[in-house]
Amino acid sequence: MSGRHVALAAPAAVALALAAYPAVASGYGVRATLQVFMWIVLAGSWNLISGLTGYVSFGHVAFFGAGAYAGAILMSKAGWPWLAAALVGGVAAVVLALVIGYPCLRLKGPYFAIAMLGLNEVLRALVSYFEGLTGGGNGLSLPTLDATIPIYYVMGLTAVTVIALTYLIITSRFGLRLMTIREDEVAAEAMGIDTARHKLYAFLLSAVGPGIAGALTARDQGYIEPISVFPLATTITMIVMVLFGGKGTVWGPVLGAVVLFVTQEVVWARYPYVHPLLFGAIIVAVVLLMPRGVLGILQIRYRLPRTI
Amino acid sequence: MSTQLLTAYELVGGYGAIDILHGVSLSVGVGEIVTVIGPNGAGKSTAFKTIVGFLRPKSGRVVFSGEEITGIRPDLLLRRGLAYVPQGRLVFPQMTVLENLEMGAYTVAEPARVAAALARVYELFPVLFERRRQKAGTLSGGEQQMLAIGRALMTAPRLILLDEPSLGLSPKFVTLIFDKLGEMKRAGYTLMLVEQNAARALAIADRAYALELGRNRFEGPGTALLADPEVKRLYLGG
Amino acid sequence: MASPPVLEIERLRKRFGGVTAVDGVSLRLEPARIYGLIGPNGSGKTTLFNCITGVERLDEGRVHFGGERVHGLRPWEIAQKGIGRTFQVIRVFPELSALENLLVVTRDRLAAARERALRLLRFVKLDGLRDEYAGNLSYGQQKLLEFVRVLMRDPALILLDEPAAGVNRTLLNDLLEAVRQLRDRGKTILLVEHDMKVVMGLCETVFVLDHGEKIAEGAPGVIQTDERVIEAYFGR
Amino acid sequence: MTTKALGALITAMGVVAGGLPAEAQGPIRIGASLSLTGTYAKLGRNQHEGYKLCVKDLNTKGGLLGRKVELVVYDDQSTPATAVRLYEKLITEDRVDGVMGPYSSPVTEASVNVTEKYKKVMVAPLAATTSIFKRPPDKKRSYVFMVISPAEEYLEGLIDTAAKRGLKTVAIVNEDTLFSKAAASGAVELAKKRGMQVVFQEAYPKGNTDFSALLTKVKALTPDVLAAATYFDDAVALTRQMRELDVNPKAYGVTVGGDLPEFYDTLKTNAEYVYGATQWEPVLPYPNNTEFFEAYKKEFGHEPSYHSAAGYAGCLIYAEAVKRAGTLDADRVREQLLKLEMRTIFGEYKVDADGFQVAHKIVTFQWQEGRKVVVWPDELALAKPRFPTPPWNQR
Amino acid sequence: MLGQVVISGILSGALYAMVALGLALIFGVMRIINVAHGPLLMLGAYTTYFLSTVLDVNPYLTVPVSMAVLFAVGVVLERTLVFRVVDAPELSSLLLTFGVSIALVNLAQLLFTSDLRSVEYLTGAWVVGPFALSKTRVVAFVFAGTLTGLAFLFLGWTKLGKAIRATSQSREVAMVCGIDVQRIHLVTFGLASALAAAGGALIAVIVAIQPEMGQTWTFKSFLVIVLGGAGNYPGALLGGILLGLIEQVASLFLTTQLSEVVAYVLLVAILLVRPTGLLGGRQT
Repeated sequence: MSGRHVALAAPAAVALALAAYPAVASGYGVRATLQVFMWIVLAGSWNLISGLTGYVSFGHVAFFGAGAYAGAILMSKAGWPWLAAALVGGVAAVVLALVIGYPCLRLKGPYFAIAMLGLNEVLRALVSYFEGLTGGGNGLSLPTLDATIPIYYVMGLTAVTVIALTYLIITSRFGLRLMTIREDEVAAEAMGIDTARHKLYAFLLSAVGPGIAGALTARDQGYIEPISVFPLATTITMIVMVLFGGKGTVWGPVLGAVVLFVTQEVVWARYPYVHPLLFGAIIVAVVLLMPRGVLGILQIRYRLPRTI
Repeated sequence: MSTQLLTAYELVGGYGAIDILHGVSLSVGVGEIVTVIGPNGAGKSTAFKTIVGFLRPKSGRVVFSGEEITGIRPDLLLRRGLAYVPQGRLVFPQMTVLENLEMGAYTVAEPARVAAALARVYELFPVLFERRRQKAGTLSGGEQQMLAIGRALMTAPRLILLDEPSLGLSPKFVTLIFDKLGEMKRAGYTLMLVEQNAARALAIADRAYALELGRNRFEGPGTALLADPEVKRLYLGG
Repeated sequence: MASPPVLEIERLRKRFGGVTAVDGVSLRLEPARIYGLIGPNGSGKTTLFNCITGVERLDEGRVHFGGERVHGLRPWEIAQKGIGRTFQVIRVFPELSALENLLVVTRDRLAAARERALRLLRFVKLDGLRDEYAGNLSYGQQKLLEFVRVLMRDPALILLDEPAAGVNRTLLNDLLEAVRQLRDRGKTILLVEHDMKVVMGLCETVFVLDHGEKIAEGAPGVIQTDERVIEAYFGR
Repeated sequence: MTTKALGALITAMGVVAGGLPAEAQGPIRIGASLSLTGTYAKLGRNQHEGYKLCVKDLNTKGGLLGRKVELVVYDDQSTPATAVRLYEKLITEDRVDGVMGPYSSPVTEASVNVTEKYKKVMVAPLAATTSIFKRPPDKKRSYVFMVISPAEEYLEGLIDTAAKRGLKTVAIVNEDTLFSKAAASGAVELAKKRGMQVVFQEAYPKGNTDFSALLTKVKALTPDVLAAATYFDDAVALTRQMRELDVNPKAYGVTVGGDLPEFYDTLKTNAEYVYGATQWEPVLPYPNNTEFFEAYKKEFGHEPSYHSAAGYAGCLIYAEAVKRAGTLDADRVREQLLKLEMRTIFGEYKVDADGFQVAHKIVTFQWQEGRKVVVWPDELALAKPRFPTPPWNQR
Repeated sequence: MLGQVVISGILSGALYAMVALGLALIFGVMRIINVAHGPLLMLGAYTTYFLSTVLDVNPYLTVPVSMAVLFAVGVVLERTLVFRVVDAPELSSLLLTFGVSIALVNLAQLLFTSDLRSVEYLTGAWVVGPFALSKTRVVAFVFAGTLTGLAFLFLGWTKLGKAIRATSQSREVAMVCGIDVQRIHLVTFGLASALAAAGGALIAVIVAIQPEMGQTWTFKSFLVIVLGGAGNYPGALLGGILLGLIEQVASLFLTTQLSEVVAYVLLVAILLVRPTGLLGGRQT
């Protein structure tokens, strides 16, 4: 079973290298890698709901923003340590998912997508409005950047957890049941699968990661405002990452996050005036040329297991 | 049979990878009513959809008035004079009866020809004239079926393929529809229909085909098939 | 005394817009028997299936399963109570493997479920294709897969919508034999089927629907000669 | 003796060490992240041009510390998160010799965390929010320096002008962002101090262009003064819709945006009588101001805004501090910046111990016959305000 | 005050209705939510801006030109990209049109810069009793009403218009009627883009324009068609007026910040009670 050894050894080696990286890296290196971790968390989480059940969440950044604000409020107003606040950020996102998941997951197709898009806009408006708590448009300032490296590890751990969770789900019957919703929701119900509950579970799981990542990012950037934590572009970016890598796979979101982030970072530096144009072109190209994503295509062509 | 208007040779095909037709041949001559019968799953509707270009056959050919038309799109076939009335009383429910009929004449450019066609259809189906301003979705099943047929007549086609015109209609309307098909024949239309109500369909047919499991099984004058107990056995076995 | 019915439908009615698809149908299914449900196209057979399994909400009437009211429940609740079904148009999960298609529908322990699934796949000779995506199987194979998927849950009542369509003869015979075995093990089967040879050879009681109404009920031989049935099929 | 000799030797080595690498290092590289795309793109690009002109001027005069100056600029898309990463990149990857501030208060608020962490001096020419500089004792910032007057003062001229003419009631509206909120709260304080009554205050979301309902409420209260803490788009939309809904305060002023030439280009005569606040005007009697104006126009083909001027001046202020410190060392430059008093094309520069601007004067102008005429404060005023603003139907 | 905001609501509602009708047409006929609808509106606005300022044409005369130009742009977009995602899962069409949308906005920024532009024409208001009627908004209302009316006349009385409605009701029957469905898709996309362009042209005269102005219009248009019932074209009229009123009234009684929240909550509530919108429509 050397294949399995490689499959375990390679990620372990990468993980070790990443764990040792802050010792040698520049501040930017750490921060950029931290961003990659964040994107893995976001893309991986979107994959859990949309990649597996086919319910397209077009406003997933709402959970990121909710976590960011929940965490930031605890840190700045109640003086909580950031780690605890980040965990509560995850919890807050789950609570939000519970509240809106129940009505919204009954909507189908584009209606669900747009309802989620609207949710994001609404959260931004609400956060701006309740300024006593959130600082409104003033935003919230948090302690300065003294914890980038610990946050690097926690974000990395969150990313690993999301990947591991995806692996566990995809290899479990719970994951298969989620996929039946994507494949044929009517048949799934007729086979005795409680699709409403499964969708909700997937939705809740997909909210945790972004919630934690939001709170960690808030802490690490030291300042958040409504506009900067609820951008539609972030949702689109995570979707494109998953699509590029291969939706419904374990490593697709990781691949997408790494490739797209690096591409963006490089393009950003070189062509500041046209990068949105390029991003638009990338989206169109991914949709038209490789809707299954890199790993999806390889999976079909070489009959690879779903756990790639 | 050189006067054939349409001939389908040995059609093989179906939906995607699944073959329903395993070699079906049909033909219809000018002025005829030809009926295709057979139990469910015999491939009657599939044969029609293949002829009018909704499905592409894996093998076999379709010739319409001397020209090969295999695999040509339905809207282009209509321009050549081949009309098709799909199964299930399909109309545009939110449009009025008149608008539905006008859509039937979509390929006809000259207003005079449209007006003439409209007059013919109203003459054949007076109820459509009465209800011309009504939304098609509010018609009864039988009226919707008449509308679907009337719509196909709007181009003055040389051949009309009707898929299960009596499907799901109450007995009163079944009688009415078959009466109308008879009238259409007398008015000079060439018809080919798939029917489940074999007795009625065979009674008005000049010639008939019985299919079973995607193959031709019986063929002959309508009345001959009607009298043949073997044909009946196709349906209920035993 | 007759044993209590497995399924009892009373005056079930279902309308779509102005069309009454099922019009006051009552059926009573006894345990361990094979029933056929036949009728011309559009006579309401599939709608009746959908009403029993909760896919469609019925407008009037009631459905009791094992003495318990099931109408108004969600489809998955009805399925969990022990009614399994197949679909007229195949509805396997195309991007799940054959084995996964079976595993996914049960909550038994994984080892037990796996063993059962493999046994069922062997039974329909699909064990060699267990890791193939269901969508890549042939039509007949998908049909068989859908059939054994129903069996995974071990339901007391099995509704089969055109099980024979598109299945080759040898497999069909196996399939029919399997249905008989299920009956012998106490299962009740209700099948919609157009292949009359299958219906007549397999079913003990046949219900005939026409225009949403039940027009006949009885043993196959009787049904075959029933004037109303012949008329419904062949016309008048 | 020996100690003295040793000291001299060390000093000499220091000079050599300080001098030699300088020549080997090539140009001084100054990094900045700017909003070249996104919501602040227009203003960020003006600031960028200010930086560019400053660097050009420095280089024509022989550079800085005898070295050429080079600008390294990235686009943060107007988002704080990206700016944070880009400053980290500038400092740790590109290893720039110094940094300049980004555009806007929110982006500065986020970016300053990075520059503080690496102890880099950042002159932030376009951050006007007090809370960036004035911090609780345990969260002090040491290396960030303010150039423009704080947001709270933007509406002072309008309020003061109105109060002097006996106006009593004020309605205040603001965009719901860091800077505008500060400007609005400053206006509230000033109005109260001057004994005026704030009859209405409401925020609207960023990007809003429909003010019908908001203005309907304002109209119903018939305030004497309408003070709007705006950016550009909303300033234009608000003004147009005031006319459309026939809202007629006796004085109406906006903050940012009202000073751009486009404000008048867009609104034409509807911009007449509108008060605006600006940190800078080409006509103000500051040294070399006219030359700057002309050079800028020649270089970039359009007139500078105060963002251009602030960028230009901020860069000069930083250069001056470096020159006086004789080194790029952050702590020594910081010392110079703290004690520096300078008069640039942009006006006065002087900060308190927090790096908070205390000398620069904001001016209030009024659009009069297509021109911005400075009307406040009196010492810089070029004309009297046209008061009161006539109702729309009498113009 | 209520009277004034009701007037404002109806005035802007007509514009919403017209723009949303375009989105509704595409959704009805092609089953695609065109996220690039707003950016197309933006292009229409720029067309009018340049024609009226550079060539000094009366801005209202440029409306038909903007519509024609954007009709062509829409046709090109459909023929090159959009037709590839008809019948694809919604994720594909949402993302594809989103990609197009980003590209259009950025292209506009490069070509036109992100400067705010506006067409100054017919400013001011007609004051009627206690109410002020913005001249540009009234004209926009009249234009939007007329163009929407023309669109409905086109859909109701011309052969091509009827074919569009027919295709949105049943693609299969449309094909049976000899309607070239591909061509209908093309015309629909062009027409929808033209309606968006008309909206953009009128907005250019009311408020100032900039490349990013379109996004909110996409979302608003979607709200409108869901409120009215997706696939139900007269529903867009009702939905537009309703959205205009909701926004204005919510801004009056709450604040402008919360008007969007109210509209969204209403949207979800309506979808849950009536998944096909207020006037009903086709389900997906």
